[in-house]
Amino acid sequence: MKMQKKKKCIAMLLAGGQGSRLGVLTKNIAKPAVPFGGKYRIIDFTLSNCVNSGIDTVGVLTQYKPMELNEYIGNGQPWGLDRNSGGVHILQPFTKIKSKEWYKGTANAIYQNELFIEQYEPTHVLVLSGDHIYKMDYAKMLAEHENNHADCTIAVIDVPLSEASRFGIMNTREDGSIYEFEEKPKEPKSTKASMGVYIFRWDVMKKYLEQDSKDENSDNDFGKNIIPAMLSDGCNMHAYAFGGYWKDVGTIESLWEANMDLLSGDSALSLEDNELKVYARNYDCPPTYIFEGAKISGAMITKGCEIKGCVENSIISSECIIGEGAVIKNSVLFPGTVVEQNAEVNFAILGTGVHIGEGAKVGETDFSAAEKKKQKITVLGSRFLLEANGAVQAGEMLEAQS
Amino acid sequence: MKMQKKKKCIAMLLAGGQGSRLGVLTKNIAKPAVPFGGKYRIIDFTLSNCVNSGIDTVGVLTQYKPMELNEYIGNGQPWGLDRNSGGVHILQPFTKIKSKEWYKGTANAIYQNELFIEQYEPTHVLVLSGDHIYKMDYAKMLAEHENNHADCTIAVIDVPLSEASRFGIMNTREDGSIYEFEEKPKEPKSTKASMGVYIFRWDVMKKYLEQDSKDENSDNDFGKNIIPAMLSDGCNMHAYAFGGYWKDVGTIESLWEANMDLLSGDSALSLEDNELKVYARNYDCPPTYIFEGAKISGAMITKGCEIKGCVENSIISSECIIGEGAVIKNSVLFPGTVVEQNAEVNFAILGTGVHIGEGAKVGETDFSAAEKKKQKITVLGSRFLLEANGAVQAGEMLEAQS
Amino acid sequence: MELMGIIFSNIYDEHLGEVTKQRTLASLPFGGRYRLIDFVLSNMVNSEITNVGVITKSNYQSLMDHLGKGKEWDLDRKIDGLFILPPFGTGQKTVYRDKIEALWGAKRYLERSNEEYVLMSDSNIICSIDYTEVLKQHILAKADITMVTRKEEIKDKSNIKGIAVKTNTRRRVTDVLVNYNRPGIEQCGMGMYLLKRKLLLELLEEANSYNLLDFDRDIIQAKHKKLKIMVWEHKGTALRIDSTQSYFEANMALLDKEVRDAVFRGEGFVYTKVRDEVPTYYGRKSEVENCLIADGCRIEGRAENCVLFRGVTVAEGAAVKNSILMQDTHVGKDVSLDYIITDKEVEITDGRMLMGAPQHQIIINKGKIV
Amino acid sequence: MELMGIIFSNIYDEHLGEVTKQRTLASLPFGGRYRLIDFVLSNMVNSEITNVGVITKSNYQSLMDHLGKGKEWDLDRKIDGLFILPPFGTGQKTVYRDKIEALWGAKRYLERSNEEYVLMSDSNIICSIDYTEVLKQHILAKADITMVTRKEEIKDKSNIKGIAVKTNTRRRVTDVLVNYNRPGIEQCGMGMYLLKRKLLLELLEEANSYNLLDFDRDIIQAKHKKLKIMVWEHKGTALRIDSTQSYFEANMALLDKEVRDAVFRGEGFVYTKVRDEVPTYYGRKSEVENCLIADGCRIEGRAENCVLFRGVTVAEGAAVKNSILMQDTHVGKDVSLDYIITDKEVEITDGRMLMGAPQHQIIINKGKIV
Repeated sequence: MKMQKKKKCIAMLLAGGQGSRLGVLTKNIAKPAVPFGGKYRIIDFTLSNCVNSGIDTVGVLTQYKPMELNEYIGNGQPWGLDRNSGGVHILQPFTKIKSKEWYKGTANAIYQNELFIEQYEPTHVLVLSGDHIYKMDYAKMLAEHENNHADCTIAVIDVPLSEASRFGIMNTREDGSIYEFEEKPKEPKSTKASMGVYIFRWDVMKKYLEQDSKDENSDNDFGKNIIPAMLSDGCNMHAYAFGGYWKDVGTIESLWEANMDLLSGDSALSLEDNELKVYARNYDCPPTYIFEGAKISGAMITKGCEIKGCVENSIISSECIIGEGAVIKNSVLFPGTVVEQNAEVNFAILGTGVHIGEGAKVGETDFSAAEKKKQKITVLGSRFLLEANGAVQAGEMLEAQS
Repeated sequence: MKMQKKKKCIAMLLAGGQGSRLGVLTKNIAKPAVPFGGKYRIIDFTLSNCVNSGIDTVGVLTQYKPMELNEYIGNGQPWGLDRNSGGVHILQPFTKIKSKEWYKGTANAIYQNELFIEQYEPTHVLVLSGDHIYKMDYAKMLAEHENNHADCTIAVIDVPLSEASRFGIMNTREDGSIYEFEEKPKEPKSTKASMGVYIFRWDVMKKYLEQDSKDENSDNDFGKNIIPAMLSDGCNMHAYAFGGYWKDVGTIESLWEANMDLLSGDSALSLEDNELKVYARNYDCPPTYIFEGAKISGAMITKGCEIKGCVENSIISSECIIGEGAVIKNSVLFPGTVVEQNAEVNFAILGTGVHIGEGAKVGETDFSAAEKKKQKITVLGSRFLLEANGAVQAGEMLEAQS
Repeated sequence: MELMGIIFSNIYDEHLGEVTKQRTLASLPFGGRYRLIDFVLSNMVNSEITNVGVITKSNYQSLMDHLGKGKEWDLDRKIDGLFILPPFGTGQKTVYRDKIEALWGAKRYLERSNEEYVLMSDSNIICSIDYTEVLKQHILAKADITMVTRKEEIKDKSNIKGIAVKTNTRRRVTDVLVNYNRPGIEQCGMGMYLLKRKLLLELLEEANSYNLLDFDRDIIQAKHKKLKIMVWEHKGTALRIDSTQSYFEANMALLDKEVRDAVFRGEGFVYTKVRDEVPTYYGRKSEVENCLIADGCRIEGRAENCVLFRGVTVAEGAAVKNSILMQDTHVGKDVSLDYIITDKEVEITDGRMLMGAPQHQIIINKGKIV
Repeated sequence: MELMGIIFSNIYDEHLGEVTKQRTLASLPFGGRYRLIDFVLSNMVNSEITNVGVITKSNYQSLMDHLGKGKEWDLDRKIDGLFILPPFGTGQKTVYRDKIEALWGAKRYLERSNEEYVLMSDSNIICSIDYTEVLKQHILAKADITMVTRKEEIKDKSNIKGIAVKTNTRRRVTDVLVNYNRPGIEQCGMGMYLLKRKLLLELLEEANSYNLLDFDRDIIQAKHKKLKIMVWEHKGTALRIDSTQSYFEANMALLDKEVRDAVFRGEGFVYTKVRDEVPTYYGRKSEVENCLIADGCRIEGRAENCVLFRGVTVAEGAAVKNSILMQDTHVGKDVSLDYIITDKEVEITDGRMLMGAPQHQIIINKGKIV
């Protein structure tokens, strides 16, 4: 009664983070479900990477506000992951025989789902985070992992030496094998930062997960416990150098920047590139209509919008309405946002369904002054209502009254 | 950004019971996932009823050993429930803002998933149990519910007066409206037993769930709390009389009986009837092969089996192997069971992957003696290995060594 | 489960000329991201119809590509779903000539279906209709056939085989005019009929034995006294596409908010094939006004009064006016276009200037480089 | 993602007579619950091929019904999946005559696919093959074309257009014999070819410009010196169906456990359309020996040396021997059958006696009441 086919490599996507640094944006939804780039959610990038790399079995580990994420992922059809054998599965904690356990660290989350993994008898397990924006062909990494006969391969990206102390740094030998891992070192010895993308041989991983689960002092975390344990045991661990665009969007600043990166003519994250296409759940709405008198410049606007005002250097998600005389600059609008006429928005992220009343002002709207220095990002949580002629100061973060 | 279409009626299936009365059979799987009738699982009947009644949105509430049940339900494709809008969804407990709550009573399980229900804006909610065997067109019940403008309609079945005190009994007026509900009454006033099938108007149900959630003394149970509260408030509640086959398979005895009912020439539960077809997940295996010398009489055998021995008045699930000279009588074999040559099995339920060695005996195998009186059912848990010439006494329940 | 759908994908192809040379009318691109069939198919899905047969005749590869496995319409179902019915269905040796023969080819499919009623529709009318309402009236009126109609102004140049009806005050059809051409406002048929599946099969059986072909003439007109044929009048917006001119005008009509709202925000979503396009990018120097713009475009130049389909690019210095640019049209630098319809994958090279007229748009065929 | 599949559904139809009159060879029922195409399609799916085109010619309604949306083969995919390729694909006006023309009609599909290699196969051979192994050898040997072969005994009565090859010790084809008929054991082609998609397109382009039709003769034979054509020998069981007699024998071969294990328990599951049948019921008086029995049957009588498809009933007192009863055949009381093949939905009325012979089975056509 075997239900599943054997798979060479399956992916386990850690989507459980509370994402508290994104503040009001993750008040009701898990971080991976946060909108990005006009028509995507953050998790679309990782899921699409899997599909584009030929990985058709993905376990999504989640326990924090999974409702909208679950709904968004649904049966996996948007990513072609609605498979009879394999496909995408949401893995929430469940009742064991005696204990009722929530996920502890990242390693524990995977360990609790050992049975899920076992049924596919995978040779390798790819461990991913659900909060990074990047396009990557994991198949190439897997090929290198296999060529090296590695127990574990960790994807790394070159960061400026000045920033290296913010990351987990891999110190490697000439052949790419890792001899040391330092979490946020004060004096980094290399600039190879871990991207949070790991490929493990499943038999090896399983052994370390079991061992780790018995250690009561462990945080049950890959970075803090599993990787160091494997290194100290002399496992064959390699770094895989990734050269493309990669961004952790765990903070408001970085989320805003990653959105703006899409507008810089030659973003390293080429969405249009069909080689590694990014899939997203599709919502059925008509094309966008641009009224007479509208002014749009350097903007990305997706479908279902109606634009009468001025949009500059901004990302507009689906079904937004921008009234006559309204001005949106340097901002990111999540789906269903309405900006009434003559309202002004600058350096802001407006959550899903935010409504900005007529003539209201969000952020530094003395536009000429704002151009001169980098502005703080203003954030309004989903369904926030700003009354007509109201104002929100630059850098504020407000949530809707419930 | 509405993701879902509005639905007139959605179903919430309570699949969470620990099913401890089924003993070793539910050691590793939830009760609704227990095999039945050769190629089904218990839950197939309820899921198929939904589909056959035009209900395409089903939430399955589960927390106890959901792994195999989750895998079995998968994307809902076997029941045609792999829908873009609606479909089947497994609903496990999740982390709320501050508390981490497991489901308490049946009402609490539904209450915790209020948001899931709300997104479909249903007029009615059908509440079902996952451990009953019956074929029913809920559309007829819904039509009556609507005609009566009822707040709640409860399906009832006529039971012999002598047995009525084992059930929840509905006392009704002539027009079918309920004036009293008695849980297992000592002196039953009617023979209308609740089948655990309820249709509620969602707005009314919601009100009572919210109210109930605030009552700390409540068991948060439909039968114990919600129904009595509604009755005492004078809600419009009706009984819907169901005339077909219905069986609660919560005990070993009743599970065995329900299986045997399939073999009685004119079972009220006509599986072959295409009107209300029962769907099940399909496992790809070849047709069954019957060897020369095999003797089969009054048996149901599904695909993938190889039969050399004798099978009488029994249900054989897929991929079972019955060796030469082996005798199976009055028994139910779950999938993948092997009975080696000359072994004998009588009045037994053999779990998934059980292996009975050569010449071994399970249950009362003095067949002529066994015919005379009703036998106790012998049960072997999944993957139980009985060595050659071993014996298991009638009525024993054993589990595999792990 | 009461109502099933039948869609004719090829009727009227010949009236559309170049744009239906390599595709069925049903798969003609429309409104920036749709094909004509999306509207009737979405109406059916939104009316809880889950069993739809699409009758094809020729050139249906593009239609099959568009419909795929029916996923976007939630019709990739285990039970029922979407069925493409190829020609030569029921033992036919030649392709059908008219609607009755087309339905005859789908006889086996009709017989095997379980629904009590059938809603048949052409695919050349853009509107939003809730067929459950039509069914309700049909049952209430105890009608044999209910036809969906709309008060329309008939122009004398109308080149389509139309059907117009007169009714009594209770909406029963009392007279039927086929190929009606006299100018004026009439209750015109919208090519949508609702009737019992069994009745349809009986009518087909009878028509077949007399070798009759034309559903409107040989059934609706010939039998309107014997059968109780009722009218369900659609009072909302509807765009009928029966010529290149009306195709152009229907697209342009979408630039009007009222029409858009009537068509797109009606009884439910309009579903179409998902292309997974990126959002449209508007360059620093772009100037866009009064345009309907799909995802996946890249606009660096000027666009005015246009419908731009998915994946269109307009380079710097280009000016596109009063035009319809289908999927993946590339407009080069300093190009000037006015009253142009480009089919899919057309490339207009740098500096070209093409001008049609309000009553005579220039059509550039699929894949051409101009 | 390296390998795509092409299946020919209609090749050799004419050799099977009555049973392929209303269906393609690919949709011929086989082995109790399968259609012939299930075997090659499952081999492809089990070899991680996720993009399969099925080339059709005529009578393909039953094939479309069987394949549906491809769900059972996990090929109802958003990206790639199963594609039914109707005739008249690439601007053709007539249906194709032979394999090269058939492939020419699928040219657009081949061009749009992304896989580097194509595995083409007929659908008339039952076997279990892992095509990734064929691909591995193909790449290792730097072959232009790899053909799957098997040592077979050629009988002089063989009525199929076969292909046999001679190879050198390194398995390179050195001679090609088309329509080979001389008795003896030869390395025979199994109608499966693996080559680069781009090479296939080039070969088609060339063959088309010379108006060549026959893949075996005009490409494999004609070019075996110029191209490096390698052989991948399948050493396991294979059942070739090229006549009514071989169809009967192949079904009967499944009564042998070794053959069953080779065919069904090979590289992976054999997938087929799910019918949601109930388990088979064996009555109190049933006697069944040496039979392969699908789900959904109801057996009250006697069956010996038979293959019974889904939904077959055998009434009390009936005795069925050495027969193949396809789906939903009903055998009445006291009927006696020997060496009979019934097509789908046949009814044998009470008391009938029908007898064929080992070398001449009687075929009862679909839906007949005898």
